[in-house]
Amino acid sequence: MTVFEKPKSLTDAELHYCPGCTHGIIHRLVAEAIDELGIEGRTVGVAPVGCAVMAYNYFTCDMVEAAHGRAPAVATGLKRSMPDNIIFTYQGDGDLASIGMAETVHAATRNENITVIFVNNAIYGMTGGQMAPTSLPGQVTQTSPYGRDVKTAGFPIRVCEMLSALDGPEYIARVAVNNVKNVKAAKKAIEKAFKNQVENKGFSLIEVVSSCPTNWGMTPQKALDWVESNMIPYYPLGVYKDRSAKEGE
Amino acid sequence: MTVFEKPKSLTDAELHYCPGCTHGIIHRLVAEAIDELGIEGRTVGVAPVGCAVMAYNYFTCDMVEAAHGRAPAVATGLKRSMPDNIIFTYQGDGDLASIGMAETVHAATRNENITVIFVNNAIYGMTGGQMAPTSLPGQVTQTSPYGRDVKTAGFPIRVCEMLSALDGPEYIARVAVNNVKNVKAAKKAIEKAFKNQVENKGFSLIEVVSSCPTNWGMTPQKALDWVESNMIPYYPLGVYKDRSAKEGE
Amino acid sequence: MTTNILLAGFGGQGILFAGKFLAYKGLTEGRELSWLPSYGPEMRGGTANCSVILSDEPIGSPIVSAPDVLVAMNLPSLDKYESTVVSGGSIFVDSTLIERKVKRDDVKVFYVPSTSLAQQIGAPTLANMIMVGKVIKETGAVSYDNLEAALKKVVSARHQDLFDINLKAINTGYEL
Amino acid sequence: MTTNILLAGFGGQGILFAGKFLAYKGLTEGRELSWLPSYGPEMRGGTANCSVILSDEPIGSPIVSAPDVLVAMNLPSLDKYESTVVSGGSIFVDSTLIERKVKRDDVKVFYVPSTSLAQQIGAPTLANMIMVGKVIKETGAVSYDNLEAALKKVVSARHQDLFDINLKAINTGYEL
Amino acid sequence: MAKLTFKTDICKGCGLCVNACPKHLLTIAKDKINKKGHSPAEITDETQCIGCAFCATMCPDCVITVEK
Amino acid sequence: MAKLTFKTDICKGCGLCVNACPKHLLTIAKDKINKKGHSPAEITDETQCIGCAFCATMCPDCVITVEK
Amino acid sequence: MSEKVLMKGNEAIAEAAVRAGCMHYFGYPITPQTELAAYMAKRMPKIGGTFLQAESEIAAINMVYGVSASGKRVMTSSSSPGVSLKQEGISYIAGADLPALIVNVQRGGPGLGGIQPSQSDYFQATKGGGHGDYHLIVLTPASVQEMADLTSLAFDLSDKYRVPAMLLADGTMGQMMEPVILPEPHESHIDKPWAVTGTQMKRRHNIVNSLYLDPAELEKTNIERFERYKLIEENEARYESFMTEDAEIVVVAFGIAARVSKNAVAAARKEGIKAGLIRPITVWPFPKKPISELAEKVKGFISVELSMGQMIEDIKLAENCIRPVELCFRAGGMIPSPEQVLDSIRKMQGGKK
Amino acid sequence: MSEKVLMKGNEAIAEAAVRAGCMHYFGYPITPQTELAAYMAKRMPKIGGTFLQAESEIAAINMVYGVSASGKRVMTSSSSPGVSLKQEGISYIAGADLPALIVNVQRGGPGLGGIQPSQSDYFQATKGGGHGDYHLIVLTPASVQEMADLTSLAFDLSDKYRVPAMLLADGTMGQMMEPVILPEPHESHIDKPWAVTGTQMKRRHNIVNSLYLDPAELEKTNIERFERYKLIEENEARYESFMTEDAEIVVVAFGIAARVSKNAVAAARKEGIKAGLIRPITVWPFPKKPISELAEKVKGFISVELSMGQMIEDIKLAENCIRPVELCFRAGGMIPSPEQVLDSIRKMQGGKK
Ligand SMILES: Cc1ncc(C[n+]2csc(CCOP(=O)(O)OP(=O)(O)O)c2C)c(N)n1
Ligand SMILES: Cc1ncc(C[n+]2csc(CCOP(=O)(O)OP(=O)(O)O)c2C)c(N)n1
Ligand code: SF4
Ligand code: SF4
Ligand code: SF4
Ligand code: SF4
Ligand code: SF4
Ligand code: SF4
Ligand SMILES: [Mg+2]
Ligand SMILES: [Mg+2]
Repeated sequence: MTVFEKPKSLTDAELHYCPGCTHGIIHRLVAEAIDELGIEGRTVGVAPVGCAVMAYNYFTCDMVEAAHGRAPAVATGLKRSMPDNIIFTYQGDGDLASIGMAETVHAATRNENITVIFVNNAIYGMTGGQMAPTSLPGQVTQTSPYGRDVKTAGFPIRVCEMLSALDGPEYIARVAVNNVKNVKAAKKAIEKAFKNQVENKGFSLIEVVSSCPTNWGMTPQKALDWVESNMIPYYPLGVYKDRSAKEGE
Repeated sequence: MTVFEKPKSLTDAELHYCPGCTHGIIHRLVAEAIDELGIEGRTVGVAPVGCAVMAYNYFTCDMVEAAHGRAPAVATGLKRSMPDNIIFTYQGDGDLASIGMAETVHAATRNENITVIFVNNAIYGMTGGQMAPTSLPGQVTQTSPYGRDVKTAGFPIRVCEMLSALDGPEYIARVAVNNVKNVKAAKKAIEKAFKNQVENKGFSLIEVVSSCPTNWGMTPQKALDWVESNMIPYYPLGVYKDRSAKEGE
Repeated sequence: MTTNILLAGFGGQGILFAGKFLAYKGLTEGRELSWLPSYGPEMRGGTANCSVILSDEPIGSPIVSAPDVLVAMNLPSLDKYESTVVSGGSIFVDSTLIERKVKRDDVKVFYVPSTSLAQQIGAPTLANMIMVGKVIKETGAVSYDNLEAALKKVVSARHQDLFDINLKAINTGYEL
Repeated sequence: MTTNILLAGFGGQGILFAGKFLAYKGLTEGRELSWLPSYGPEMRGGTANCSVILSDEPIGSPIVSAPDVLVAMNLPSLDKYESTVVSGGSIFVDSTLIERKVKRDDVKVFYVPSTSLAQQIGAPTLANMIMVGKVIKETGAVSYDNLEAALKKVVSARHQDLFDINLKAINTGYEL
Repeated sequence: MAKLTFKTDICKGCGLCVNACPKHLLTIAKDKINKKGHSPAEITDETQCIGCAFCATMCPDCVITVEK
Repeated sequence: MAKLTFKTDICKGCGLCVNACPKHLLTIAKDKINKKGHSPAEITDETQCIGCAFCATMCPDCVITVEK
Repeated sequence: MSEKVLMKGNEAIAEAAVRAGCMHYFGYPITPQTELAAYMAKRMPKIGGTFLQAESEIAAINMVYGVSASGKRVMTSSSSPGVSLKQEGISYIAGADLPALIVNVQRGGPGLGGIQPSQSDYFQATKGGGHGDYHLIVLTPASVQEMADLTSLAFDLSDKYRVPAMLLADGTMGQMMEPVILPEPHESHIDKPWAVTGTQMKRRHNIVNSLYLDPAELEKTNIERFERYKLIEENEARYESFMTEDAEIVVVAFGIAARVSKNAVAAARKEGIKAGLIRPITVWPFPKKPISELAEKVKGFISVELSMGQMIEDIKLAENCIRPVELCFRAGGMIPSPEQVLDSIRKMQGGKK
Repeated sequence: MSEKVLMKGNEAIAEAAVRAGCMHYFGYPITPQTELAAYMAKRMPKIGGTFLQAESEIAAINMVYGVSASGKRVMTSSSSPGVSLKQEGISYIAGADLPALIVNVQRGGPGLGGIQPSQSDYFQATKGGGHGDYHLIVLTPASVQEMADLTSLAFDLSDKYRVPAMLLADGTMGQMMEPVILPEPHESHIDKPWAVTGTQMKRRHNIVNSLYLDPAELEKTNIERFERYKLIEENEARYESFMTEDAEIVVVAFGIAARVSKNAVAAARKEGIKAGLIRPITVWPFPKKPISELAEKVKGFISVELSMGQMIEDIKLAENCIRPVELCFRAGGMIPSPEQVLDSIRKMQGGKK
């Protein structure tokens, strides 16, 4: 009996990510959710601009490549024109929380019936390691060479906390993929985020705290350890909003 | 003895606003704050695109007219190049919470040392009464002719609540100008928002719940009554964040 | 025949509406026509004006810069446009609101106390339509027949209750 | 004299750094020069290459499409660029990583087991600099004198501890 | 008794001052019209005015100056 | 005993599987190199494998298939 | 055939779009095109279509991108500053070979400028305001009837060539009312096998994309696209010719400028001056042929524009700089009068430059 | 004079900007110009200047607007898609008559395109990618030395004329290293009485604005601005001329295309073909004069571009369509080889078109 294999919703293309980059794990979790719900044939994914830009090559469902930060708007267009399809976006922290902040907040407040996978690796991976809106205070990056100084560069944005203050969104949760336990919890959350859409519940966003060994300048495992010791304390895991659950109470 | 007169920081230009438009009251409160703090000579204001676009004609301090939604970015530029000057923006709900959402959130998270006056009249005044991000559920506007349907047009954004979830900002409060008592409270809050900047405390935003008799299709007084009966219940007045006060506790 | 009409006054006086009525009247007569408003930011006050051209031939520019017919509903409008009227043209003046006389003597002038007339007939906001009635009578820009068809189109479905009073106002002007 | 050099290999092999050293060497010699990397998204892996031109005259295009000197640090690079080398030019092959031989016979070929040599001298990441040493020796593209001055500039201030080992690697190549 | 001065020219007749006056002393002069086409506010009985400036506080156009 | 299959060609030698294995059965084969230039992961003693798939769960590149 | 109705230009676009099967509208308010969105806000909910006031022009154009990727007809509208904000999105749509309609009811610029009619976004529309090599099919209506007709045409051409189309109107065209016969409802019959409608497990996944990390591949897509552009240039250039048969002086103008110029040409003829008018209906592709043909026989051309002079460059390129091309312009929201145009005609008639 | 140092083009811009007294930098990361921001991130904090990674290109350009309004030198940099996003902001800066430097290190487009060098934003830069009538002073460096020198010049010209300047480079220029002599530190000595520095209660308030609701006034500001543009066209067009004295075939190219073309011209000369090169250093104002003068005596021109052909239009307009202008191009991030250019030269030499 097969205990574990590559999900069907991933193509055979080799991932272009760096060794140990957690984008690969997150891709797999998304594909597993699609498989589990049996929605591959009606799913359309939206790739961001960021390291995951070529995600369109990796999912077997139809894919659209969006402009930097605009995936929620593109997804809105797709969903409004095909309400029976399942639309997800896959976005980095620069994409979703910096240039795309307005699109994110407004898709959330509209409770747009889409699923957003938000990969928070506290850095701009693709462009070579600049400061992200989620880079930690003191974090050294290409554009914060003396460490992020919150006085001039501002405080990191906790996206889940902020979006949960809106009336709109259905489901907001933060997970991590730095160890087996967290990966399993992440899988559940991602599945729920897709299931919500199938059930027409509205906007679900899963923030996945992840790593960028290359631009953090660490080995893959060290990077996961840093997720545990530095990222998760600043970005506590958990469900931040679950409207239906509340209503059900 | 003069009990009440026009503040010195207002020019003699006649306001172009509609009869009974509360923009006039709010202008006056800003000018009073500038007078009170004696900062006219070093203040630079940033006008939005919205009914208040010509605010640059009304304040005696130096003024800059910003692109729609970008006042916080313009103010950031001004403040960074002239840290000893006092920089304020004056923005409508469309300007600040729709097209300018990213600039607002990021100026807030940077705790940019500026003062933001946010006029929430639940409508796009200047362009003739379209739905604003703050238009109430069911509110009839030019672009929600059957009443704002939260299912398709989304939920109103409560800006103070949302921004308060960020670590960055110093002071976030909501006031109204629909009656004498509220105007007096608004005045205090606006003064504090400027004083914070003088004391280098950082980002202060005052949301002023106000009216648009013209596009709401009401007499000026009816509009103020509607503020009381419909707006304030949805947008509760109060201080949402006051970091220094907290630290002081 | 081509009639170039310019209607001008304060915002709120129903200038655009009056123009629209003339346009719809032209439409029901199967004529060529154009209607062009001045437009601005929504803030109240200021002036409003509107160009209406009615013609039996295709219309070139929809902008009336040399009107055959000027309807002036306030003083600034008369001041601004009096000189632009073609020689031999007509000027309709709301004599309730405009105290001065037209200075030119190469044009026909009609002084209509439309604002007080409107109050008299119980339709204080319809000075504009009284003017329209007078314009129809004096210029023949559109015909008097079958006003109802045009009025029905221009009074929006939700306000058909206003139909009769508008008709009354037009007739008041026409019968002056 | 103008020498057009193309260095090519995997990302991570220090291709750009090797090119930079040659460029700085040219700078300290007061020569005209250009250095142009291939660049891509930051994701690891894939190929990296870099054009270096050293000349006594102003340089036109900084792109080396017909190299006088090719340094090939992996097989895909040799496959891709072997045919572009000018007749009479030189090809330097990392013979640890590339098993095949150069097919052309109108070029000088130098097989340098630089990756194993690098491991032997305790500088596993400096196969690139061993190659540089060999290139200097065989082509005279830059002179051997005063290597230190150039090396100081290219090894960043924070890593001057790496100075000696780099020098050693170059010399290892030079002395082969 | 307080003294009220109206910049009648720039009054827009919005009536907010009228509603704000706790003594009901203000009214819109329907029979007057200023050069901008508005009927301006005026005080009916200045002797009763307590100088609270509520009217001025609510006036969007800084029409009213209050002296005591 | 479980059966592990490695798509060695696409392994990037990141070592995340190595760390994930509760039984410490995995290692990076430093002496091997795949066509992408990476030293791939391999299992040292398959008999000890409990088939928990922790290794596969942490593998970003879906290199490992686990059968029981 | 439907009866004549009286509509604002902005509304005529909206209704024509609906009749062309466009069930999805995204926009952000801006003068002088608000009536278009207002019309859609009323109409779309009644027919099960989408009207969505986006959070910004940028969001709107990217929503358009999304709908178009799904194979449906879709549009957005704005005015000058808002269209500037859409430039990245437009470039993406062009780069992904998606059809779409973008309406620009132009106002005076630069910057916030003013809200009066203008044609000063001509360069932006025709030369590519966004980055990279691409073109839009740019249609310039000169009547409310054309606001409707060219909207239909724009959807058809855009679908046919997989090239985004722009309706480049000015504030006057948007605000004026004229009688209009609305086009009959018609849908596209063009197959869109590339659309991302879900694989339904029946085909390999479709990808809508404009990224090509291999420059040779990117070059190939560019060259292929320019071959389509060439076809469009050959087949889709449209214009109206008015009294040009024997003309010695040819005015070239579009939109409201053409309306004004027609008056001027008629007036010139009355004075015995042989004037004529070429009115481009498409400004990309620019109607080069009639202009280059006329160049052989006329004295010169006059470019009448509501700008500081932009189309004049295309006229010169079209007529191969054989004859003088004079500029007759107003800017910043002003509109030339027929007299001003007539003066330019007289001047050219009088002095040989 | 400072010594020669080896720098990447992107870094040379940054250092030259600092030396020109630019203490404020705002940008958003994008390849292939990231080194510029990285350099500023290190440098600015040390000298008390501002380095701020803005939340987006739009925020960055509007921050630039703010600093410039205060009278200080300021810059931003980006690459093609990011520059498209800045178009509204650029139009505002132009409309408010503010000086500023915008750097575009171009990559292939349209859309996300690729990250390899390109010159396909030529139209956007020179004709106005934003709305309304306006121009930027557009400088096109062809060496790392010029990346530095033209940065200095850009600040000076921009202050002098109150017209925003753009440095239009391509990825190659940004990424390559060459020896460079950095300009000496120098500040602007131009008075900015219009700046909003606070009235200090000593003067009437200054207003920085681009809104003119009265179209006549807006027209006036446009016409006044175009008078300044005319001065710039007369005085600031710059170019390099290489072997054109006796040339029969003149290649026109800028940036990396000019470097490649120089090789080709030299090679052509070796074959006995009288080739020459005009290298525009400013593309707005375009160096019309040398081209129109050469047109009298040459056989033809060849426009060498990293695009599908954009500058070619300006060449035709400059030489009044007197001689044939052929296009020699690569697109999408590809770069023409000297051989390709030489082939074009040979072809023109051989066949009289
Ligand atoms: C408009 C625009 N601005 C900037 C870029 C350059 N860019 C590409 S990816 C990226 C950020 C990537 O960071 P993130 O979203 O966090 O994704 P990651 O690579 O970390 O997964 C940027 C700024 C672009 N392509 N387009
Ligand atoms: C980029 C851009 N988009 C749209 C507009 C049109 N516009 C002008 S004001 C405005 C909204 C005004 O609403 P708000 O900000 O709420 O201010 P208010 O008028 O209600 O005070 C809009 C959309 C513009 N000028 N620029
Ligand atoms: S750069 Fe970082 S985020 Fe991008 S693929 Fe590499 S490790 Fe992953
Ligand atoms: S439209 Fe509304 S917000 Fe604007 S001036 Fe009039 S009342 Fe005030
Ligand atoms: S000051 Fe007070 S009492 Fe006097 S009129 Fe005003 S509101 Fe009334
Ligand atoms: S509140 Fe002011 S503007 Fe309004 S009526 Fe009273 S005095 Fe006049
Ligand atoms: S399945 Fe479990 S026990 Fe077996 S190798 Fe993988 S992690 Fe180790
Ligand atoms: S986790 Fe996967 S890619 Fe990494 S070493 Fe193990 S098998 Fe290889
Ligand atoms: Mg990231
Ligand atoms: Mg508002």
